[in-house]
Amino acid sequence: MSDSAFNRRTFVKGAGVGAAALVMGVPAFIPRLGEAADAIKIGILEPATGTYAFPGENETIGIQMAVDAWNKKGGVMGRKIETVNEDEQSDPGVGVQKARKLVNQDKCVALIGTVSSAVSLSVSGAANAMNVLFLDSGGHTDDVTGKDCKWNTFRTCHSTWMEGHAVANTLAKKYGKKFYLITPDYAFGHSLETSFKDAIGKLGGTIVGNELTPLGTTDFSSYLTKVLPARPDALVVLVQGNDYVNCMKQADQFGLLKKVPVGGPQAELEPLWSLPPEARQGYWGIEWYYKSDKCLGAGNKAAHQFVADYKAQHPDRKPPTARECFGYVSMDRLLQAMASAKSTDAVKIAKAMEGEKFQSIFAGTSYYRKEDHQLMWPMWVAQIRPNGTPGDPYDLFDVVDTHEADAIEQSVAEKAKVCTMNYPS
Amino acid sequence: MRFGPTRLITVGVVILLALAPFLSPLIHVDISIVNEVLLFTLAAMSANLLLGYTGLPPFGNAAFFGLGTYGAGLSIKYFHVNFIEATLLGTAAALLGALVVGPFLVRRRGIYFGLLSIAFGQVFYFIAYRFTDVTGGEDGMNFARPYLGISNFHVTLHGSGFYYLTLVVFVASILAFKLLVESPFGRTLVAIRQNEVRVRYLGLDSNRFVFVAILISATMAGLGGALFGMLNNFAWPLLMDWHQSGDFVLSVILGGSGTIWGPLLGSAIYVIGKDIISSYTNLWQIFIGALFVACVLGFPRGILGSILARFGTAPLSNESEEANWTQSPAIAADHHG
Amino acid sequence: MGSTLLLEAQEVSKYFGGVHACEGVSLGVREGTIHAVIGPNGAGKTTFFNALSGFYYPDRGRVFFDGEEITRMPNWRRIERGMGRTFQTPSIFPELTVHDNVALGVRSKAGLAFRARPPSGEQQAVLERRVDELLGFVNLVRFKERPVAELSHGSQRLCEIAMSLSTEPRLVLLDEPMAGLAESETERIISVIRGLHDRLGLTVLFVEHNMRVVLGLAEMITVLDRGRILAEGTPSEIAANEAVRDAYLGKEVLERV
Amino acid sequence: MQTARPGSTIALRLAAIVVGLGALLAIVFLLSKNGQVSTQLFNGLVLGAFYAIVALGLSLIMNLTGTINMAHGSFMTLSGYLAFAMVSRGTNFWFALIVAPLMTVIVGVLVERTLIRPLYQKEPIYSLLLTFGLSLMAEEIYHIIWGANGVPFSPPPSLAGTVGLGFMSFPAFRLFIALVLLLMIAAIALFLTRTRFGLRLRAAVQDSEMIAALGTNTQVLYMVNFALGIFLAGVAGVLAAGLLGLNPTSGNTLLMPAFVTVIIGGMGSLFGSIVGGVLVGLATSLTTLWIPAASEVAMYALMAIVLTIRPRGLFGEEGLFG
Repeated sequence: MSDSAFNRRTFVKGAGVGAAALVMGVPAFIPRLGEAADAIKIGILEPATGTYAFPGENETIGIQMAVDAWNKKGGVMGRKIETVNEDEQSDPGVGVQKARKLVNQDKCVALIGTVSSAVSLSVSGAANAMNVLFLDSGGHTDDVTGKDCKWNTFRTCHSTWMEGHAVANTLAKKYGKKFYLITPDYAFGHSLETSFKDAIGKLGGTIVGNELTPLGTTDFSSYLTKVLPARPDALVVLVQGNDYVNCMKQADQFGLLKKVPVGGPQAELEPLWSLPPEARQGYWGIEWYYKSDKCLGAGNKAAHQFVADYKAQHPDRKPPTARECFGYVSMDRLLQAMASAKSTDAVKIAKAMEGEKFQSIFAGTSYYRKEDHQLMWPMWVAQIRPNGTPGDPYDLFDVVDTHEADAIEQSVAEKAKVCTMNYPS
Repeated sequence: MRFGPTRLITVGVVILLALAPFLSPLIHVDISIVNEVLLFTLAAMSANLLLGYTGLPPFGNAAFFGLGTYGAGLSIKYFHVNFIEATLLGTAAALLGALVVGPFLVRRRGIYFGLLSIAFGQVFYFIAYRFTDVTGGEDGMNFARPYLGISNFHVTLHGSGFYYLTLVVFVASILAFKLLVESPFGRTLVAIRQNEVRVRYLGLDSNRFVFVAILISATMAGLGGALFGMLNNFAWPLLMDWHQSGDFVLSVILGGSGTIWGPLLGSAIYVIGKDIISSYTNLWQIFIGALFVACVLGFPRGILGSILARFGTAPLSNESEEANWTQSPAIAADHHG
Repeated sequence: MGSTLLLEAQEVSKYFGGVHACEGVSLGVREGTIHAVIGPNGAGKTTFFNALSGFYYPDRGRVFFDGEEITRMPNWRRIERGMGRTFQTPSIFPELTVHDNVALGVRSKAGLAFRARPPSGEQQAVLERRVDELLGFVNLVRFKERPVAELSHGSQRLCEIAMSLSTEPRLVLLDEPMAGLAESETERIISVIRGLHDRLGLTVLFVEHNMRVVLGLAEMITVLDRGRILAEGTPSEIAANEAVRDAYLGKEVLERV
Repeated sequence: MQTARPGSTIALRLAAIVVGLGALLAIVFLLSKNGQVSTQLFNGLVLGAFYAIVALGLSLIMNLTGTINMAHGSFMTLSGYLAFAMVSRGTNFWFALIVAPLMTVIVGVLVERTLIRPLYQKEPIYSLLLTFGLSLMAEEIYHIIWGANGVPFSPPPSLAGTVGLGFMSFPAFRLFIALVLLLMIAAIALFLTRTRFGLRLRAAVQDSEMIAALGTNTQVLYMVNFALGIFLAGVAGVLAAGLLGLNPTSGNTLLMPAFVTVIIGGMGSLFGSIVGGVLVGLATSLTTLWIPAASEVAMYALMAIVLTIRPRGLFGEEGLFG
């Protein structure tokens, strides 16, 4: 019944005993899987424990599917691709340590992964210091492709700026002009808030209230009771993960969802699935969806094939989420760039990735922008179907809008003010 | 000068540490992890001074460690100081923090000391977490590794270079620690751990000793933290969380509290063990949890403590009387009637 | 016998919740005397003692030492002023050797305990001589290097007395020094207490409920009962006091004296 | 010194709670013109009752055996998951509300007998580290069994929606929680004051040497006491799962506030846990209303203030941990 009977480290079976022996201080060299001399190694840094373990698992699966696909085609430059997994534990410090280990000890030529923005930033810095390529698959904060941008870091998932701007339009159109915000009180939340305020301001809307809630808030009642008296046209929820679950659940229990429409810049399937149906409501920005041609592209064989393959390979798991897409796209593009550069040199791969137009498992053509290394791809807005569709209880999104990247991300000129790429000479 | 087994072990350990950059790849461990062990040990030793010698459970030492990291990081980021200056400023930040919270902690004993130290630690955590504009908040803060800064010696150390620098600081700290706990002051701390009421009835203001012990402990933790910051070129709030303090305390108990080398042994097992296990299985948390359980049930005096006890040179046992877990009215008497 | 009061308690009271452990007790200890406080269990002797020695502060009343008010003076400072005390269960450092137990007090008196620098050779020699002197006084030299925890109860008590002497007090407070001791050990303690007075010229205040010991040792006796003073006087006056007989003393005890 | 306590102390304190809560409710009604403040006070009380019940369990275990149970949150989570497993297999919520905590108690007693018991004679730091280790293991085990993602667990339809209280409307489930928690607090108080076993327990908490004198089997006393503490955690765990969410780490988020509650109330005082819980709950919810940025620090600040004024907490008793 469980998602996590799945163990990423399939090669470890039985190694637990060895690890136990190691802990007792027995010096031993336990070779990692394969160790084929000419394989290209890539380090995966995802959270396998703690709050972000589920998105972490999902991104890992996406990454692995891309690797499998390339290996099936014969690898890159005739060399097999091998991955080494490390649990970054959603801890920026651990992220740095593991990054160093993957590069120095495991000789990985590139790093990929992360969910928490804090870890994305720390790994981005560590990879930069080691002159190694890093693909941020799932950390959204603007800074990764903004003021902390690095020549070696590319980001696949959308920036908070894109998220905030994508949904604003739909919310203004559907609900009105006055919004009440529930914002997670840390860097990610603040940048999402800034973006949403900017977008809604341009549309002539106003923010009638903004609650800054600490990360890990369990009781949202104090914030929620302040919403109704402010008479907003809609409640905009920016919190994520477990906080999102708590917030929506309690908004429902307070009867708020019956009185005020709700929505927000980012809703992920992972937390939605752990909500009871009555708490699933509203219009939300989404980053990818497994069941919509608007997202996948009507005639896009690759995307439909990806979904089908996923179901075939992981029959016990829930359907793929945006996290699988991030992982897949990141790894697929990295390997493609390696193949076109015909090299594992970080600078050459980076140059090959910059601005290269491609089609992948989502609709349309996109590219990693040269100026900030942000993947320029659309975002969508979906209305939630609380109970899914007949035969598929996981099918929660009814995709209603598409927002092209250029319309929702800051312009190159804007980005140039905060981000300069300094390639090693 | 006798060349007894203790001295032999000391020399052996130092040689082993000096060879670590060549040995650690053999067990698939990056030298930066060994480097981390040394800095983690400084924090564990600072916890040991309070736990093993003075008898106070320090669950807030991560805050001092983190103050060291942020102190160094912020001064590098905003004032572009060199390596030595950053180290000193980081250490000073921790000392300053201890000067602020010390007066509140100094009258507490036992569980109340532990819980109050958690509370004050969390306050520092939240400060780092909240001042997003300055500290980067939850996202943490990147900063560059500064020049070493000895006159015109403009070198930035990396890898083994940085490791050997840390090793020098570490060996110096261990020596200083040994001198401290064997000094009259250190012996008085041990006496406080065993029977504080008697210490007071020998005419000594035990709170004064405890206060100074807290300051020294914070300074050591801060030194470790400052170097740790420059090792990772990164500072983040989780460093100051009380779980981190718990890791320090575990390392002390695992190795052997009230011993000089126990914290190093405990930290090495904890940090390297966690690094290795978490590379091999996602279930590493079960192993670490089991390590806690096994340590408590199997080695209550710590690994080193058990070994020493076997050879007759018993370290300070952890099973002292309730003395310091209960707060005798005699201790708080000069402040509360 | 000196006539000045070295220690004086005025109307000292101490309450625990609703319990009046000690109520309006006054007492004066003349310099150079051996003074005893007696009373049945629960009479408030130890509470009174704790209030005198600053273990806690009295809720009411005042305490003077050598003319100076010390009612709310921290206990460690009273030691600096010249008090020393022992406890019912010997208060020692069980894991340290007899030598180290006593040495700590000697270092404290010499102002060396707070230092991070080890004492100089000369200082160390002085310290060692003083430790030997104190251990000699209580006759524990042969146990010098043994952890105190390994000693018999009586020897632990002697060690504690040596510790309380290490700070060179003028007044020694002994809380039930004979409690839990065998007959032979009691004799040792008695002779040491006599020595405190006769050889060292110290003032001694002690709590005891072994009447035979008290009557034989003390020059002045205060009897407490239910937290109040019942009687005060010389041993013969106390032995003759009807109220004391009724409240506390077993007849045979008195007859044996 | 015998500090005899009147037998009616607990009853008096209970009366004090009732009066105190009554006074608070009166304030709520007085302020009812401002619907926000009154709702907030009510929220604070419900939250406080939560902290109180968790703290009560922690406190029982801590008082008698000196065990600082860092795995308390894990037991809450376990109970929540067990209830979830039952409800998702069609069992009725009410049945699960009783049975899941009882099943958790069985696990708890096994842990107590095998792992914690050897540590009773040692310093509390050992049991603290041991239970901390257990909580790490538990988190990973829940992850393996129930997945890393939270599971949807909602109260039964009969408790969904809001109830109009005249001056405000309040979620029915929260009212239900308040009711259950009040009942449990009352039941515990009765158990401790009216049953032979409860009296012994209290006597033992005050003076561990008295147990022997009472001729009670210490080990049985410890075990039942632990079981009681875990049962409280179990019920709180099921309710929390319905109110908040249920994932491998969810119980641990309530642990720190519960510890702070125990400290504020004073270790050794069950009454203190209840008052402490209400204070922490109110402090948290009122600061979120007025100074949201300080909401996380509020309870720590409260704790620092209380400890500065009263080093043993509000109702702390001497002799137990100081």
